[in-house]
Amino acid sequence: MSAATEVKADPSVAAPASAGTELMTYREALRLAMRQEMERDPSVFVMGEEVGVFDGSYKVTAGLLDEFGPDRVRDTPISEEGFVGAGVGAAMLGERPIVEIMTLNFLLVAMDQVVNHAAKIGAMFGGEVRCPLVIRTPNGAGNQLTAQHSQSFDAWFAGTPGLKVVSPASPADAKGLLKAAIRDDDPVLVIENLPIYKEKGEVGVDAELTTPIGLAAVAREGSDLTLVSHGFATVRALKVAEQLAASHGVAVEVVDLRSLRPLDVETVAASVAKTSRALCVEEGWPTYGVTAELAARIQLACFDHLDAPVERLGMAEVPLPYAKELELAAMPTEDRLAAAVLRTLDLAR
Amino acid sequence: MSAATEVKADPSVAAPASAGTELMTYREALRLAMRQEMERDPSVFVMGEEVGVFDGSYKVTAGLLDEFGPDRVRDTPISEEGFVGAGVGAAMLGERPIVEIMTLNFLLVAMDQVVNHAAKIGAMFGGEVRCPLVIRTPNGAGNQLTAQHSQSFDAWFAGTPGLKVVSPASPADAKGLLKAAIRDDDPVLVIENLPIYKEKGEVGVDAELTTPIGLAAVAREGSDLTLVSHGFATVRALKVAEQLAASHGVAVEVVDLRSLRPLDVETVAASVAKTSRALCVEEGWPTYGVTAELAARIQLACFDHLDAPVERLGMAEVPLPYAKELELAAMPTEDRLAAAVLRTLDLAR
Amino acid sequence: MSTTLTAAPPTDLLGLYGEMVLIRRFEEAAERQYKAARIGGYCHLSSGQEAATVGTVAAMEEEDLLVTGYRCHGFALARGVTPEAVMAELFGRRDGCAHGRGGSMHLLDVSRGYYGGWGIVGGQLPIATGMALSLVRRGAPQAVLCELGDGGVNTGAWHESLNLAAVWNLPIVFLVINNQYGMGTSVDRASAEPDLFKRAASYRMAGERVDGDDVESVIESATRLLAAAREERKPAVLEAMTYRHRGHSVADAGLAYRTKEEIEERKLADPLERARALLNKRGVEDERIAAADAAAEAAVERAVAFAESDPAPDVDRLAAGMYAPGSGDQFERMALGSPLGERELVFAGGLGE
Amino acid sequence: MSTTLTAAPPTDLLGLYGEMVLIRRFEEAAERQYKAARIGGYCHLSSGQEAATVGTVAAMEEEDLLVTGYRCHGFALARGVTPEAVMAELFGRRDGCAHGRGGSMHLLDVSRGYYGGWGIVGGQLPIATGMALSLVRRGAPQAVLCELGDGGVNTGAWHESLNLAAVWNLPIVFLVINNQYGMGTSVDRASAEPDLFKRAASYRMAGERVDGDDVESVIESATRLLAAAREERKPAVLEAMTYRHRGHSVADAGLAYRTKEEIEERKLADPLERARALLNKRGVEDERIAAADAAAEAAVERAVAFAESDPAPDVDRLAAGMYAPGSGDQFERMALGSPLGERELVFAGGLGE
Ligand SMILES: Cc1ncc(C[n+]2csc(CCOP(=O)(O)OP(=O)(O)O)c2C)c(N)n1
Ligand SMILES: Cc1ncc(C[n+]2csc(CCOP(=O)(O)OP(=O)(O)O)c2C)c(N)n1
Ligand SMILES: [Mg+2]
Ligand SMILES: [Mg+2]
Repeated sequence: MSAATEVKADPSVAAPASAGTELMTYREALRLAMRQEMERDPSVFVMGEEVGVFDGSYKVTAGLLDEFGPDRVRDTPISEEGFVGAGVGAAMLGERPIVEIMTLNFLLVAMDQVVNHAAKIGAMFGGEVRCPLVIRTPNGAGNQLTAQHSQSFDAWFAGTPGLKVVSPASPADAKGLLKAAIRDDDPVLVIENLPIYKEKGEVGVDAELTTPIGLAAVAREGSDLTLVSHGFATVRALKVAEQLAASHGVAVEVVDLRSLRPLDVETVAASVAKTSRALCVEEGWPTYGVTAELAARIQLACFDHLDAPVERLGMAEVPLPYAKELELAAMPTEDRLAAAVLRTLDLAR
Repeated sequence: MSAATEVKADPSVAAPASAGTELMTYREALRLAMRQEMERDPSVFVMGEEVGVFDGSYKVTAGLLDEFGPDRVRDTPISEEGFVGAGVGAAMLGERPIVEIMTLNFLLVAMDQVVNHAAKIGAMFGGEVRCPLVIRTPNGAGNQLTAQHSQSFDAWFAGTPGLKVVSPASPADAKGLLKAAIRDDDPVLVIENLPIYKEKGEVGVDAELTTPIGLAAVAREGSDLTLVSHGFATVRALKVAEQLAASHGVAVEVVDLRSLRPLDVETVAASVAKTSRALCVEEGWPTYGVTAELAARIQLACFDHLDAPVERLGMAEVPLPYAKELELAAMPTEDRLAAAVLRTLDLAR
Repeated sequence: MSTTLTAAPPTDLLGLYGEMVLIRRFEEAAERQYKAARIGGYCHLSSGQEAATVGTVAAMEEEDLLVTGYRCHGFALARGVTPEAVMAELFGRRDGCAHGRGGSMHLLDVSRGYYGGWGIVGGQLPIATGMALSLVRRGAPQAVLCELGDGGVNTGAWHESLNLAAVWNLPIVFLVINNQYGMGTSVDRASAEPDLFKRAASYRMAGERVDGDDVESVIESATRLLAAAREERKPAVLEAMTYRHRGHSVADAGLAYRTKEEIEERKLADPLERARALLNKRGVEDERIAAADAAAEAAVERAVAFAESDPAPDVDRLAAGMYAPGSGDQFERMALGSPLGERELVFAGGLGE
Repeated sequence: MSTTLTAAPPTDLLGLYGEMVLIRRFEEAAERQYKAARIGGYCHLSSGQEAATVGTVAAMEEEDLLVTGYRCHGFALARGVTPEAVMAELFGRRDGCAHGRGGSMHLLDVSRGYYGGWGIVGGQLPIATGMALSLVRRGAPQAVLCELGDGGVNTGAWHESLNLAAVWNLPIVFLVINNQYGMGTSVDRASAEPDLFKRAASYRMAGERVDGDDVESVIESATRLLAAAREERKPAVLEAMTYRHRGHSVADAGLAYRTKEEIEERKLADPLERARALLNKRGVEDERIAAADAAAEAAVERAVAFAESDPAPDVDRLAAGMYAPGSGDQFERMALGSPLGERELVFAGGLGE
């Protein structure tokens, strides 16, 4: 395949994994995706605070500066509105910038460029110009980062027509979805997560292997209840499902959304139609969050199948406090999630 | 009552309307609220673009500059992040700034000050300091303002713990909720709407008459279906309810939320328990929007009462196009709303 | 409509005058059509700013890129977008330069390197800066001209964009159209440094001010700064001093914050009058000037006629353009359980086709 | 803990030295405790920046207000917050100055006019500007000292805040602690104008640079600028040149972007050493210096002991502080149908009590 045709390759079609798989961390999988796409397509470049000399504040871009040089791995001043917008402008000329935002919290200062510029270009200009921009950033809490640094605004971006939003939960999808995002001709926000970077998994290393945008995955099969989640919540969900299988003999099905916009309601509904119970969980605040949309969709799509109302779990609705005890109490930990599953199954004593 | 005690007056308790009512527009009701509060409390002042010399870009503050002078009606440069943050700082010292944002769309450039600063102060600083800030701004579409100027991000702010969000639908509540917001000791976002400014209604002019934050209103009684809405969508809902009573003899109950955070789920659930059918409507995009949370709450609170799934209606999920035909097609007009009601009642042919 | 490249813009004074008078007549027609309710939304006219508009665009090379704010009718016309395509856009019609989806504030013509037409004050600055970055990355010998207003210099986006442009040595000229007011706020009430061009110094960037009502001075300055941007990758700020004859938008009478006297006095510097006087001084016959006036009249009339007869966009294609071709498959599985109307309007409305 | 007012800060060199050495010892202890996992989150130390910190705060009057970024242990201590209250906050304990809810980045003490302790680069600038506006509105003869780092001068918030402060003549001094780096990015890679104080000119504002490792020069400059702010409502920028001895945070070794040699060389300008040398030169006996060292040691040990024995915040009060007293009633009707756990954790967790 020539680079030219590869650039046009439809990202929603996963090529077969010819080159086999390797065990690697989520962080390494993201790096592999960037390296492969930068090798494949000269219009791909990385831009953000500390992505170069510092090797990335969470080391996702480590080594890329040495490999690709400062023009393609560009350190920026602390000017999120400026360099996110610069990514938009470069993308409008056909480049494929990957803008790293240190954490999702800092996207608030660049919100206008993402929501009122990048997302508007295709429709507002009558399809005359596109914006193939990728923004990568971790959400989530933990590690006592406190109120200003522990947030997940996933639903806000997923609620913005003109954007696409993905949130990989495994190293394989971290690589596959980031590659799909880079090849996509629209602005895509890739929501990562701080605690998830160190998670390990098998990753198909084939350079053409991507994860389709808009397709959820049944990450674990089960018949008693459907746990719907994305990102790090899926990691928790899978652990809890195993625990409860052992401790209570319940069979929990886990649907990993992978994409938030487009949202694969069909896979979610098919699972709930089978289990007739649903619990939706997210790392962020559930009220007006991702799980609100999930509950709204499920109750409509599965009205005749539900044995119980759709339940939700997320971060307690407070600005996350610093003290470890308070932070733990507020987060959707495995303990809280397990209790929520049992409660949704009416098994809680 | 001395100014001092009045300042402490609990905003969630509505004083009796002794001074009677007057017919006025929504715009005039907002102005009356500001004038009364500025007369009552010297710490109240207005700040924003064009609020003074220009009389307000939508004339809400017209005349206040002449009445209160440039220190209390302060024109600002085009620096939303700067002057919203200035409002936060002044509020932390005990002032009660009313910051006008020309339209909600422009709050995107000040998002960080609202979400990651104003909303965090109470909790993050252990309750040592408060932020009695009011931000007033209109949302909504119509008038062909196009993609960048026709949005409603209501759910994003309502989903932020630490903020309070109200959205009056009538002149009486415009006055009552704005006054309650000004007297409230927490940051309150008052979401107005462009087409609603000219709506007329009776307003209790008593200076102590406020509308409690966190209390929805049954704006119209009915037994067949509950329409849940806020802001301008409530104006549409009431018109449609009358039309359908006449045309189809259906009795639609309209619940006007008035507050989005706190959200009065009890009033909504009580109504749906009675009508057993619910349609939630909003001016903005419904997916991941306010109506998502409403559907999630209703299906949980009213699981055994619902005869049909909760339905939703909002702006078609596209960046709003300029052409009148396209804009009308995309908006939750009375025609679309009426059709949605009939469909939810299974009366649509 | 917007696919053929324009002939290089005229540089002779009569030609420039012709462009300026075309813009003036166009804006007058736009105001009439707005009042006749054929144009909606916000409609910002540039009457009085023609020399700054025509002069800076005349200094651009064909391959250079243009980015502007929302007061953009004049820039689109100066860059060679046909009056038909612009008026049709204002009417919200199919053959408008944004196919009726953008309207007055969001004109563009990619074939002429004009990338919009943006409505958020300051929002176009980071985007234009990124375009300049892209030019450098691809080794293209071009520059970007990015227009903003005097009110825009107080946005955070201004500061971040100019710093990026300077720290990365990008080929971009930030054109500040200083028409004295941002809506009703005069420059001195908004900017602690009212000599706006001096703010370039904060980025060790060249900054200069030019009489924006003298088209030839504007061309001289803009040509020099654009050349430095192209050839030496030196970004710059050009502040063009001019005046907005009409209100902020057609909805604003423009009198609450300035006096009739001020307006009348400033109109003495009307760039059209000055160009006409200069043409006379140089012995250009009144006939030729009158011919240019007539040509402008006629072009605007043709544009209005075209816009009137141009069909409206197809409502069944509401979602067209929002996502790139191929995205339809990605969204297929999202339709289930969606809010009322989404299937008909959006999923069946050309989404990602 | 944080309710009594501090005695006016010392202005004699030995007293200033005592404050600086207290901060150094405190930061060393914080690093040890962080590595012992008693402190979590981001922990930014100010070792090396003591003179800039102590000198500027010493120039403040008791009624002046202080606002800082997240590298704030030193500022809190210099402003008189007790080491106990600061260390307890770092430990996340009940009697911390933010009751364990803010941690290292969000220290404050309203009784001492210290309004935090903010974590978003640039985010504290508009807030401090609003405080200065409030002082003017109330006719209070005070000024605000607002600290930020060299990296913060490239945020939009810097530009908007300085312009507002200047166009409204607000009593505020923006203190730029220039420690040469924003994380791993040196000033010249981030700022097109690396002489950061010169950017004040864009707002017709006074700007000056001072040797931030010479506590007496810092006091001289800060005193002058704060007086001008208080008495003439003249805002200003003060750039204090210093160096961060440790990494960006305790998690950063601080070597990826600078050499050991550079660090060693810069440590020759260690403000503590310089103060000690000056004290000797002025004939202050080593015993008295040693006594100050010992006092600092002891104070930090007491602080750690206090923090260790201080109880953790009450988990049953998770929502305390989020909303003002009285808000509980407003939220009562929201509990119905909430996500799992909200009733127990939030609605019953002290919400608005
Ligand atoms: C961020 C933002 N805030 C406010 C507005 C509303 N607004 C539109 S134009 C304008 C004035 C801009 O003045 P100036 O930059 O001088 O440009 P001019 O209108 O004079 O061409 C304002 C405040 C906006 N579009 N964007
Ligand atoms: C808006 C924003 N972007 C990024 C960050 C992450 N961050 C925290 S500190 C820092 C460097 C700041 O450097 P400087 O202003 O020089 O202060 P210093 O750390 O040297 O004291 C960055 C990028 C942030 N907190 N806020
Ligand atoms: Mg202007
Ligand atoms: Mg620094």
